Amino acid sequence: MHALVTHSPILIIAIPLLAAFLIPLIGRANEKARDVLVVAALAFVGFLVIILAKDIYFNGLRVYTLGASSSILTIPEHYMVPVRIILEVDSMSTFMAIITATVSLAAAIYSLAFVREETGQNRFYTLLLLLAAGMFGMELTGDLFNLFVFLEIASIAGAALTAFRTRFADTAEGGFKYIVISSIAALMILLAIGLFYAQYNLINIGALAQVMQYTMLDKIALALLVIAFMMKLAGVPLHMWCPDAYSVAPASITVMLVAASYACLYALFRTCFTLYGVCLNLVTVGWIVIIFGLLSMFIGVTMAVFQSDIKRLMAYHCISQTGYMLLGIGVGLAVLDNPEALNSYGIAAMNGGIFHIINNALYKGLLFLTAGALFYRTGTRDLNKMGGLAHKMKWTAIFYIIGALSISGIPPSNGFASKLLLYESTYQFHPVIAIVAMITSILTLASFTKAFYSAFMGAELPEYEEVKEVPKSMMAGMAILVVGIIFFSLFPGLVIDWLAHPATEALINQGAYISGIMGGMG
Amino acid sequence: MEGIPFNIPFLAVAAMIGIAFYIIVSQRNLIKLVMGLSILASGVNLFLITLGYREGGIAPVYTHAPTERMVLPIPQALTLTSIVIAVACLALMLSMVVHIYRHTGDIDAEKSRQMKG
Amino acid sequence: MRKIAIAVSLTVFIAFLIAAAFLIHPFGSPPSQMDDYIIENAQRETGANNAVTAVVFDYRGYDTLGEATILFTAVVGVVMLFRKERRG
Amino acid sequence: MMSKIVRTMSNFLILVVLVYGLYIIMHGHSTPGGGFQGGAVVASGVALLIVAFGSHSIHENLKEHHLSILKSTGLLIFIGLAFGGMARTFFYNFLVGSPIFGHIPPLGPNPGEMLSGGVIPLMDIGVSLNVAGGLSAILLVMALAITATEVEE
Repeated sequence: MHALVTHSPILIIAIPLLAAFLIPLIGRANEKARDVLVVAALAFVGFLVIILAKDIYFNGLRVYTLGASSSILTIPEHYMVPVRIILEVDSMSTFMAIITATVSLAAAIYSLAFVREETGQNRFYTLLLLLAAGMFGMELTGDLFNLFVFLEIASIAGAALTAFRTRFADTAEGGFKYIVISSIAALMILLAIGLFYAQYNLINIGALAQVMQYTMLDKIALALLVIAFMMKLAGVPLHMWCPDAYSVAPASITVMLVAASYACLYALFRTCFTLYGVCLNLVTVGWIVIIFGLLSMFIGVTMAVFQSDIKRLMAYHCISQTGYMLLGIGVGLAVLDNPEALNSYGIAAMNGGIFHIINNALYKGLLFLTAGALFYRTGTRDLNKMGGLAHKMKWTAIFYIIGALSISGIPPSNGFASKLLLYESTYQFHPVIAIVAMITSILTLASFTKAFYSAFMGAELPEYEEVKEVPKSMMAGMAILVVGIIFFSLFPGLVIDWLAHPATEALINQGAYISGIMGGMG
Repeated sequence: MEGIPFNIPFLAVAAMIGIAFYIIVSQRNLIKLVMGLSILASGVNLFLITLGYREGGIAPVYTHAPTERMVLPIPQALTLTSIVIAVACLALMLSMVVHIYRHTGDIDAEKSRQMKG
Repeated sequence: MRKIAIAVSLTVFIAFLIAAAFLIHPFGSPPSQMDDYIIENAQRETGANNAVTAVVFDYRGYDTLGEATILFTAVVGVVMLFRKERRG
Repeated sequence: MMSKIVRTMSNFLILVVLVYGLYIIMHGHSTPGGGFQGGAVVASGVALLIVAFGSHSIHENLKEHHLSILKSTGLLIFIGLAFGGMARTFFYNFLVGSPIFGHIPPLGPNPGEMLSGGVIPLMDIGVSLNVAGGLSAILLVMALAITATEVEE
């Protein structure tokens, strides 16, 4: 057990990779065995994530030096800088890994029925596992170049999966946009890594944070990193690819792409808080993040109101919900060097923002999966062509209602818990922010109510006479996320204490991250 | 580089990346867009490899090495990785362009809806 | 309007790139604390004469696994895109 | 398909290309080169064949799933070697000092030895299988795509 915990950071990444390499061999022989392998690998990874998270909650952060004679030997003996690649896992990383594990397990189970009629399933599952491995790799690594490599794995797998159903005209377009944006973002990150390497001859995040001078070159690198991650997570001026890619991807993949964009959000937080930390001009950078957040929130939701394609509508909501997270974190960043403000509302804002990530991954994932269920039975994404489906697809309708209530922040739901935290804390920082956030929330409710009426209510259409409930495995995929939402709605305090708050502490505590790598010298 | 007032190799990198970004934002032809991305990747690779150069150094291989002064090995490894990544991206992008062409009969970004890189 | 915005941001971006080219260390004399360790110890620790290969497969072997995986991903993706799809 | 001269010459040249590729793969740890470079050279041999004989006649003998097995096997060798060091850490070079490839050459400039480098030469082989199979698959599939032929599952 102890050895399992010690090696769990790398096993979480290596097991999906190993399974992905095995699938082309196993899938040719036996399709059942392949399905079992996919689900078993992801379930085992989920188990590892939980024991790792538990260990880190009680014992503090963990390092894993790859290829060294001992996993805690971050720096070679008699030397002063790390040479090997180091995985560094703290509560923020495990928080993100929990999201990825849940979402990919739900997506894999949902896919079992969802893509059963398609060809190329072996490759579909290979890429799904690689996408999951890419996200885990991004979240657990402590090395900038390694972050870039795993970002590319996630991007390429995501783009290929977006274009999975090649018979439709617009899938290749969506995938092309996704890969172009991802490549530009990745190359900008690589350029920033080069700038760091030129000055400090280091690529390790903790070691770089220790010697960070915040020179002109560092500022250019910061701008490159922030723009690149904003591109990947579809912050507003750079969001045009997002609805196109999300709407054409198979529903289970859209859910994974949402999780992948949160992995980039995590990378952005890591950059701002851990890599630069207090040497930034905090107020300026904080306000830039807040303004990005406000723009994303407002423009995302206003665009969503006019959509008639159900997945495009949800994609725009995705942009708008990302705004809330940026908001919470931006407020925290702006007051990072002001202990009084940080304690009175900064930490609360960050808790809200981080709690919102996991809430959003759950309910946004659920909503995309219900949209996929509608598409699976009706063959269309156009809301105007649907109607009266509530009787035929009872469970899907119930799941949709749960997701919609949660995303709009109606009181007992988990969405309400995180939004309330955000409203209260951002109001103390600047009232306008809280007001915009509330307006966005109301518009979200309006838009989802409209979508509900056009899809599920109204007269039953003759062409959907034959429609029935979706297969069991799709129901099971959605049920995993529903259970998560209900649990989070019932015990929001517990989730904040056990997940969100430790993650916030981990982000704020730059010194702990540095000394995890550099030992006593941090 | 005594005698040269500024870093010509790094300026070449800046020029390559600038040209690449110009191509990416100005061209409508998808193949040209992909070419722009390829130039961008080459520019970044050139940047990484120039970072590791040490005046008068040889390749860091000890087999039959004449001197002890070697250039830095890590940027070469990083460049190798990023070249392979660029190739992989290129292959996938081109196959998507082929699909777009099959469906729309055109590789112009303006004509196939609102394509923008 | 949009063209002007693009032109301005492109100009600013290139200006920063050129500024970076002047600010960076002189070509040919990089800082080298991490690389010196590898040049000195690669032979002893890995037994490989080629320090670059030692970095690729030993010190940063995990990156190489990622890189091989990326190639694998792209190939699987390309082959998947050109597969035979059942119509209808 | 190209003329008879080209086909005859490429039948001969493919051997040279393959031998050169194998040389680069097997000497990656002591001279410049390695799995990626050697794999790319081998894949260029496949490109030569595709150009000379046409993609269809190559596809009759070299199916996509052969290449798929090749690249999966290569990656499994690679990740298996990485798992092999798991007694200490993932990617620990567990063969240094052992009888297999474990010889450590004299420090400083030396003529180079074949059986040195620990897991590095073996990893080179794994990666080269992946790269050769992968790049050949891309070339073959894209060459077939030009003639609008789709790949069987």
